[in-house]
Amino acid sequence: MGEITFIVLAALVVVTAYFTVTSPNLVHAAVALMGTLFGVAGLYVFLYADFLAATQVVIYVGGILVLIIFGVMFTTQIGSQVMVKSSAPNRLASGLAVLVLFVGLANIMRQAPWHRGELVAVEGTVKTLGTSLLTRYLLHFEVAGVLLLLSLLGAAYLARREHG
Amino acid sequence: MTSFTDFLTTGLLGLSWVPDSAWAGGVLAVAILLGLAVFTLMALNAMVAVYFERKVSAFMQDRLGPMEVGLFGFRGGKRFWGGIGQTVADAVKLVIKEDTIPADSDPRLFRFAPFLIFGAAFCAFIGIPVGYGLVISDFNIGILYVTAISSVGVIGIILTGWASNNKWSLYGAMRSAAQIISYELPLGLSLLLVVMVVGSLQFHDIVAWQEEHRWFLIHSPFTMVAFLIFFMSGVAEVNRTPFDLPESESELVAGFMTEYSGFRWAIFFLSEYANMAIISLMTAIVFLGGWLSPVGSLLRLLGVPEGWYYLDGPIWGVFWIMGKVAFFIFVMMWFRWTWPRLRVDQLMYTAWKVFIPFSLANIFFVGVWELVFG
Amino acid sequence: MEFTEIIARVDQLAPGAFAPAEEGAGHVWVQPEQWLKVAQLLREDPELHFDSLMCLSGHDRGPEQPLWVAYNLHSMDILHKLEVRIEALREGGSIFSVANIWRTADWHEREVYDLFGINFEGHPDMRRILLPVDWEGHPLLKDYTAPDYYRGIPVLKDKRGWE
Amino acid sequence: MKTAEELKNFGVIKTEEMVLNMGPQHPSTHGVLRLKIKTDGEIVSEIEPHIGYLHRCFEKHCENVTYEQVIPYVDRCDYLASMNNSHVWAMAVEKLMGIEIPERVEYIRVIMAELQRIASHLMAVGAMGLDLGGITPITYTFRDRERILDLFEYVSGARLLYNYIWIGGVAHDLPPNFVQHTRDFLDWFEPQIVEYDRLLTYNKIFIERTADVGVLPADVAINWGCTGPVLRASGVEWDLRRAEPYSIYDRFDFDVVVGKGEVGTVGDCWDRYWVRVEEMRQCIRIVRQALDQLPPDGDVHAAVPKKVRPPKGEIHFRAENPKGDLGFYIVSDGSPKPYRVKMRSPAFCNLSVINEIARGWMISDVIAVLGSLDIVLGEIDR
Repeated sequence: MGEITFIVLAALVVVTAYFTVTSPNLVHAAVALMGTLFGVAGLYVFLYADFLAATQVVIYVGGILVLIIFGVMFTTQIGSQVMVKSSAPNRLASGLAVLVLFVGLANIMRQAPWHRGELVAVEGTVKTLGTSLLTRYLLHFEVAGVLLLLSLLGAAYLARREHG
Repeated sequence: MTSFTDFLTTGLLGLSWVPDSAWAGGVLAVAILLGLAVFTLMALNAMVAVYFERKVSAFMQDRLGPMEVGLFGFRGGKRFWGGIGQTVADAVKLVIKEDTIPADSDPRLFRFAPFLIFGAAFCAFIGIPVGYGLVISDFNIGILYVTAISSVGVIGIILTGWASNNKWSLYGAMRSAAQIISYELPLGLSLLLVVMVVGSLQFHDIVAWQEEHRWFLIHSPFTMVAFLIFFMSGVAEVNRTPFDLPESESELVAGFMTEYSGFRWAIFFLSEYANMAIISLMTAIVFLGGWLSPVGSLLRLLGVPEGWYYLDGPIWGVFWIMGKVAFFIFVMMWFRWTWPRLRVDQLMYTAWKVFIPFSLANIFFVGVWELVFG
Repeated sequence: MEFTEIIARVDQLAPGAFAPAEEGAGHVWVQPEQWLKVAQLLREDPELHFDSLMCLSGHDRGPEQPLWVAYNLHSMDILHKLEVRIEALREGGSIFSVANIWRTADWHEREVYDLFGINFEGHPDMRRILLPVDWEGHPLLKDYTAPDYYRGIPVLKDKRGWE
Repeated sequence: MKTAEELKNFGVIKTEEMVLNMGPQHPSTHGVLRLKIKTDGEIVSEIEPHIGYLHRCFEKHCENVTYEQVIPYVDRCDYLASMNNSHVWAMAVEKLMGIEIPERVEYIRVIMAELQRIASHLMAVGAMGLDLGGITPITYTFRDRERILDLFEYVSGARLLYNYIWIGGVAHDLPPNFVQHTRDFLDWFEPQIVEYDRLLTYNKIFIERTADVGVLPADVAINWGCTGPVLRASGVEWDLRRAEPYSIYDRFDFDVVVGKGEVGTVGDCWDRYWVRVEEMRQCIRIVRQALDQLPPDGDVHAAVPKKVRPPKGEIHFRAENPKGDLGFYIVSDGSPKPYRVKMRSPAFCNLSVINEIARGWMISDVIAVLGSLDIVLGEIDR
């Protein structure tokens, strides 16, 4: 069963990622991206990272993707489809870039010293995660929090700039 | 009790009791059967709730509501049971009605989006117990799973608004997106406080905790506030009055579903009532002891020794949880047929300047409360 | 103030603006070229203070005759009233617009333009209000004949039942 | 280097305005009205009303029918206040002809006009609630309005367009026990207003939605020709029944309701709504007094002329309709048909002010303002 599930999820990720990149319509691309994010969430579950998977859905699908679609809708006029224009030279260049990247990544994957072994289910991932976040990784956690707060403030400042 | 990982590793739909070596087709068949069960539950819920809503609104508005269509020869007359077959007739009508798709719409998204909304509600049902042990898969991260999946529905709403190629729909979609994202925060924060006390994200653990101690509604003043915030935010999440701005019929005609008709439109209603049921179920489980009977909980609270007949148990449990859900759905209907609607900025004000600060303060105070009394 | 007093007051402030009032008529004719000035005066003068333009109606005496417009002015604090009339040519007639003095004249003048074809000079937005933009003719003129077709739709002319 | 202007606008997010057509088919335009709205997000920057979808050339019709035959047409103008319309028309023609009306007829007309005023205000109050999303109030106001229509049906046989008030009289005398039925209705109806207050008027959300929204200052209201409850809500004590008493209104004791800005600013949507609610109470007072003073008998046809042929001349007559000052400018050439009729409809002027007061607010507020103006397209388009 496990193999079938993995293949289905991986296929979902690859196919939707392909559509995300190639779809000329931005909203369609965003919908395809949703599939990718779901697939990645599924893969997380597969790696016994269920909390991460749920968080991925909450933040990326429920939050960031909504904002992306929101942005696309706001910046275009209704009735006019958002089309990404592409031309042959671009395709050639991007194809080359993708090829180089693919070869590079494949090379890295081939040479990386992977740990091979049985995956062991961790009971209570949430608890472990919470404990390590508030003990060992407390500083990282706080710094990340401050960084996010700063970006929040910056966004609010930019949005309110209108009156000043 | 399966972990969420087992849910995916043992099968496409978490079937923990199916052995790992089972034939894939068999797993799929069981999964489809369970899916059908959830779908039936949703459809039944919608049909009963629609009938209930009509009768509730009618009696609140000094009229009788549907009273013509009967069922199996039963008419019911001018009483509550009058017109009992009305929703069945409506369902039949909606299914066979012409399904119009606007010429300038985005036809693929137009067709797909309602099912995304429906799918979100459907998947959420997988993780919510409707009685002790009566759950398709009781994940160890149940609460997080339900909130995560429910938040996907908003994408469907935005896409319907965008795909309809109608300015009113677009306004409805934009309002909806802003509203649902905003209200998810107080909703999540209120749940967080319960999770903090219990120490688990699993629905069964939360109810077990309440069985041992007391319902969260009366646990402390702060949890009571959290309950109010949670329920009001839940009403906002499912777009019911006074937060029904995305579909406000007097402003945006029908908001994001203006262009829909027939079966696709029925899907919206199915999802809306399913979402109402989800929010009511979560409120009942998290704050009102789920399937615990009020009688038993009260007796236990008063220190009556174990062994009494508490009206608890699996079957009574379903009765109690469904009673609580029915009550909350009724309250939502009561809101709808009493109050006018808020304006967009007032809606945002309520979320960001009232609910969220209160929720944040609540978390702190509950922490202090637990340190002192816990 | 009574009618004659109002007339006297206006004559004193803007001599020659009003044509001599007919005996017992209750209205007064204004020289079209003086109208804007008189209107300003009627509204601003503290003793007159006609703050409310209650009615503005176009009229047609019949074919070959000039059209006229009646302005029914009322004062809400002094509680007196005055009817002012102005003539306009039948073809291409034009009157100064008072839409900036009494804002309510905005739509009323558009209506008169729509139904009589009198143009109001200086109106901020002079176009038809009740009829479609591409309608031909001005229906309240006495010599108006309805077109047979409007955008290919036959115009109903059967008057049985109401005449 | 950036210019000063560029620097000023640097970082400002430019948004494109969207033109939104509200209507002619829209649930909250109260008929076939089209509002062309320019919006920036949810904020409305300009509203341009397009009217005329219901235009049927009432004024041209009038030139082709006799004076009596105009009555059904005026009934159809403001179809929510038919009695008032035919009352005003009858009074205008009577004044042009110089007819004296019997006492009993005057009282019957006042009773009808005030009951109709209650019915019209009930509609306005309920529809305002509906526009703001409260669906239940309108079912209550409709229920109460039905009882008034029952009374009218009892009197005239019709429920919407009565053709009851004729020139020089009324169509029939009052049916037996009408006075008692009306008293019963008033006794029953008066406590209902308290219920509306509880359900809608003092509802927190309703106040939030209407208080301080769409404020119409008194001078603007007068300048734009607003009349009726819309003008009174702006704090102007102006009621033609009191200012220029016509018919027999000088015999009754009633208050002119004026907007006080109880929950917000004087002249906001809430005040416009509240003035109507309070006016219903005043109407009840007037009807009670009229029922008490009603002469027991008398011919209601005494003054009905055989042929309505007013002398040559013109008249501008106005009276207080539920929506505002309804005026008729009638030119007579001595024939049985009016030579020219101009109807100055109150809702026409009240609607024209919408761009002035709803601009800069949100789409939802435009709905609230429109509901508070209480328009009837039948008399706007005529």
